[in-house]
Amino acid sequence: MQLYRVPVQIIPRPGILDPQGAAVAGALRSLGFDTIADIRVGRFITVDVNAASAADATSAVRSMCEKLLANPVIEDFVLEEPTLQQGGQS
Amino acid sequence: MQLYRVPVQIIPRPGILDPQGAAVAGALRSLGFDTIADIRVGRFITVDVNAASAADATSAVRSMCEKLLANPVIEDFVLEEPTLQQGGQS
Amino acid sequence: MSEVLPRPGDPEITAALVREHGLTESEFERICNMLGRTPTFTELGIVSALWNEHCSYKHSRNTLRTLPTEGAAVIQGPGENAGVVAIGDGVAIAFKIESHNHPSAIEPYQGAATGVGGILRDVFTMGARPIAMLNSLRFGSLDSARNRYLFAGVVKGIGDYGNSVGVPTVAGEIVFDSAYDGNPLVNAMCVGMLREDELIRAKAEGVGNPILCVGARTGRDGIHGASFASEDLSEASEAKRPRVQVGDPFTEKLLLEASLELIRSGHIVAIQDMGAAGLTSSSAEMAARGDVGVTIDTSRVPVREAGMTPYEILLSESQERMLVVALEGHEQQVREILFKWDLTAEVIGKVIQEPVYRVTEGDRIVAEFPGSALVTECPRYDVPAEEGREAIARRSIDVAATKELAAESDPTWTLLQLLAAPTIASKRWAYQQYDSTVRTNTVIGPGGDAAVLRVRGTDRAIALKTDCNGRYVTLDPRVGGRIAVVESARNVACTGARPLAITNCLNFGNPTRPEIFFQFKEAVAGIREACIALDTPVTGGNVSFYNESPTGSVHPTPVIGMLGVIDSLEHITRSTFRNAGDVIVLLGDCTDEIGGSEYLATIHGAIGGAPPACDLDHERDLIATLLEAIRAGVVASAHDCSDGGLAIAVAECIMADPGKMFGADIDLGAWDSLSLRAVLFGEAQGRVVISSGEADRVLEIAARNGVPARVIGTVTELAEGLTIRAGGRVLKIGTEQAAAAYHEAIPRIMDAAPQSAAIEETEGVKV
Amino acid sequence: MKFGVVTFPGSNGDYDACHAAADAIGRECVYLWHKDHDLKGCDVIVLPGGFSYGDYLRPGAIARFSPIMNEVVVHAKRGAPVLAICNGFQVACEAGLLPGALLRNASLRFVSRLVTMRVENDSSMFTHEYYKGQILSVPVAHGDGRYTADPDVVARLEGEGRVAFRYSSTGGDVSDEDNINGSVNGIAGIINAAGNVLGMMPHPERAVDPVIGSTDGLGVFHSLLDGVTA
Ligand SMILES: Nc1ncnc2c1ncn2[C@@H]1O[C@H](COP(=O)(O)OP(=O)(O)O)[C@@H](O)[C@H]1O
Ligand SMILES: [Mg+2]
Repeated sequence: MQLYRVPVQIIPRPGILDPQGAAVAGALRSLGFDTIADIRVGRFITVDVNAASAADATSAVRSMCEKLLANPVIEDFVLEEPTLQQGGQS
Repeated sequence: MQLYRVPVQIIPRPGILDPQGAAVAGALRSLGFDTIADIRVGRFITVDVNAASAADATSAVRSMCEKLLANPVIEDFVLEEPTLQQGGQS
Repeated sequence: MSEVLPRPGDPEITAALVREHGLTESEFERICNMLGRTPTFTELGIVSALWNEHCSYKHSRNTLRTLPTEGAAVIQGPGENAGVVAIGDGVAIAFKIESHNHPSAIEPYQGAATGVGGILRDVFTMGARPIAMLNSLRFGSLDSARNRYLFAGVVKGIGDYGNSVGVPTVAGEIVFDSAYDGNPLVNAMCVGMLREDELIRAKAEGVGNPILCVGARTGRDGIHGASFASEDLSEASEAKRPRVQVGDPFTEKLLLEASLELIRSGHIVAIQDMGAAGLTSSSAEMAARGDVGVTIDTSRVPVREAGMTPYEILLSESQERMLVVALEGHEQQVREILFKWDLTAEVIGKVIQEPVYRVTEGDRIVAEFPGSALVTECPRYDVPAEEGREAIARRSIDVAATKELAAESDPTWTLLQLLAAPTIASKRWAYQQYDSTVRTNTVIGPGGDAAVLRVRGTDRAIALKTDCNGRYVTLDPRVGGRIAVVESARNVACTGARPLAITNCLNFGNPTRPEIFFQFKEAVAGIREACIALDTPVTGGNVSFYNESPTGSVHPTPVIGMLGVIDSLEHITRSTFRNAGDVIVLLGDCTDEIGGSEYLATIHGAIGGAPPACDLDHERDLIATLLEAIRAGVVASAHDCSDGGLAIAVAECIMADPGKMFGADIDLGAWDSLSLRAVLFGEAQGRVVISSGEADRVLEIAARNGVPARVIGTVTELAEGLTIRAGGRVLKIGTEQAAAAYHEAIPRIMDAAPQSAAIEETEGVKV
Repeated sequence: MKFGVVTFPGSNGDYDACHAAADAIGRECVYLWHKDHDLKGCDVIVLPGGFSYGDYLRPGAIARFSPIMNEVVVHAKRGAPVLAICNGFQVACEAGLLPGALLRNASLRFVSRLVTMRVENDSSMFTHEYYKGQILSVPVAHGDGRYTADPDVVARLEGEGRVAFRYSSTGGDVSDEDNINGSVNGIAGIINAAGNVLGMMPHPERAVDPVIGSTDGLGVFHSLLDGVTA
């Protein structure tokens, strides 16, 4: 077993209102960042998980997302590549 | 000018207590995901910005992070690679 | 006038499409007759939205008409966004309750949040500043992870939205019963205050006046949400998830401030929120109320997404939007007020002479209906009503014969079970998530019999409470309907308030089933009788049908939202005991009834027997007695006797306020001829537990009003605990032990099971 | 002495703060609009409770860039009093008027209730009407009140007596049980190094009138009255 870190991006589904993103975009524009076209705000979760392989780590985290981490009613999720961490169980 | 999407990860600084991460980890463990070592919950922001180049897009978003998007007292931020989007101004 | 032609790309109008829009064949014929042609796709969408149950009240209107709606205090009865009553000194109160059951079943957090947002808008569009929120919630048993998830999500959704807008949530009720598995009830009530001369109505007027769309942009949220609210919950609803609307309390707060400023500015003639069926229903209703024509250009509506069709723009249920009719020539002033609050306002149409409801997309007419036919031609149905056999069978169960469990030989055991039953136990876990003190008017917040808010600038206060016992309504809808009203009235009276008027939210199953429609008609009849007896007219409300899940219909649950007035701050009375040494008096009488009780449900898992009788004359006299005694200054505390009966009521009096606990020594020997469990845990109506330093005066006032009253004990110090002597037995329990059972029951369930609690506490996460 | 209460978009405690100043201690109070650049000659600035900008991103993060905040910072630098309550405390931290940050409550739940807190500093311009160790009952209502700062910052706050209030039992004991949001050392309120900015999560402006339950917040306002000359 190795310790992998799997980063997860969770973002509001397209078409779902993102009031937070809109407020942040407005604030940045009024600070002079007028090149902003759009901002969406979601959650970023890093899951450190023990697994036999990177593929296993990814599939475990995918099922965590489906089960708990993302709310399929309003959110989509994307898994990033796992990275091997120090200090996994052997 | 092109439209770039710059994804930003914002994560609690090491040493800052993350009760949300702890709660999610506990919940997942009790759902049977017992290989979890640790979970941290942060924010994921996608910034769509008009810029002359990917490097410009990155540097604009970096200064947005320094100014507003992240609070250095409690958070670190990481910029991901910009990706070119459809529909930028020309 | 040019012709209305199908829009390129519109689907063909087929029988299947008509059915998908929830319209029957005969309704479709009605539309064709009204138009003299086949409707376009856009028109079909409009009618389907307006004629679905949620907007049209087609199954309920005739029954609702029987409710008493007039009274000296009523300034605005049903028919507007909210009812309005005068409370004296030129101050008026606007209030209304509304359901958001189906959205909350799918996405509890957003469903509850947007429910709060909608009812807030209904109140501030009357020109009233929202001053308090209440709610009435029903969930299945907390044994299920799904129900815990729904409960946690709904509570957080209510809290986050109301807290952010800055309106205190001050009272409510929460009941857990497996009848609500799969179909929770989420009813939110908003109360606002205005000066009588600030009232504004949602009535389009003045040919040439511009119509503006104000607030948030329109997206594809919740298209067909209204027809969705009128369907049984089923597997199919799961697939409808993208219809979920997301609330934005921040925009709501800006909209609230901007709207009140706009109304006071004199630049507008009408304002209405875009709630169910969005732009369609708000514009059609405003036009019908004013008996004028309107024309709306969908291409001028500010949208959030590119490529939205008129159909989508008309039916979108994007939140935090308003429709405003301004005075011609005042558009700029209107815009300026909205800009100040960082909101937009676009002119999207106008009031016209021609009696039509017309929608254009630029120059192209995409929908047109004659006059106010859309609203007036809406079908009304009188469907068959017949009591269900199951209900009759349940009511006929001889519950007095229910065998006692061995453990019940110690009534202390039973008391502890009931104190920890989630329906009875303290709801602090939930209401601590609600800001109940913002705006600094809350004299009595959540946890009392009713909430009390002072009215600044006067010596008055108002009292508020929502109530309903759905179990009683299941067993006998007429009696249950009456009890919902009298219980809410007793609750406000216990704080010293004269019950003034009600709003109601009628949550029922599928009305086309005769046994459901029977429940509906009978419950409304019961409400009517009680409202007449107590002189508390109905100023508005909401009907939610189709509350069913695969396991059956919910308990019929006609929730009453009661408003009362306290004429002097001095008369505000709390429910828990105040002083050791005070004498405890029971107003009203014990009976042998245990039908429909929480005792039967919790201890025996049974729902049966007849609910307790409800004597309306007695209830009226009881309230008169209570108020007279309170005004005479001889009542230290007053607590309504309801779920769990007299033993629970007394236990609550000693420990519901953790900061001020007492003991009590009670003797119920006067009722030794009745069954012990009925005396302790029966839910006989018309009873109030009072503590007083001048019990003789209380007894004298009761006697004069013809209300039975009896001294049943004394308030003692905390260390003495609770002793109740009854039926030759002695129930004895430490106050702190009772308090622990009562206060820790729900936290124990929600927090101590780490898996569920953690899952539910994490924002927007689904089990 | 004149009070000015800032109204940010999403503020909802502005009204209560103004009422406290006007009704409870009878001082003039005006609202200051977030887009303005003028403090209208106010002596005491209140950053009120609420959800400025919806608390989006982080509570207080967007509000600190409001135009009026430039003036508030100048006012504070001059040594004039700023009372930052609840969301105002969050804004003040984001704006650098106070050290540290306020994070999501450890319970992950919003908490609205009457709390007891112990007075730790009885000599500041905000607290000299209280005595050290006094127990106050004051309402809280927040979801993000967990005060956090680097250990050396916390050590300095403690060492310099700049912790104004600490959550405690009714008997004055400080324990995890009474720490309603998980703040470091149970900190409920802090004062800046110059002593003229107080940030606190509990709401003193909601505890100024017996009819609504407590008058224990009055001391903050009375202290300001005695300590500052207009
Ligand atoms: N149960 C009820 N009792 C009395 N009036 C009711 C009831 N249900 C609905 N009404 C009234 O019918 C009118 C129509 O309600 P409506 O405004 O269409 O509902 P919504 O709040 O969904 O927009 C309102 O004035 C409302 O107060
Ligand atoms: Mg309405």
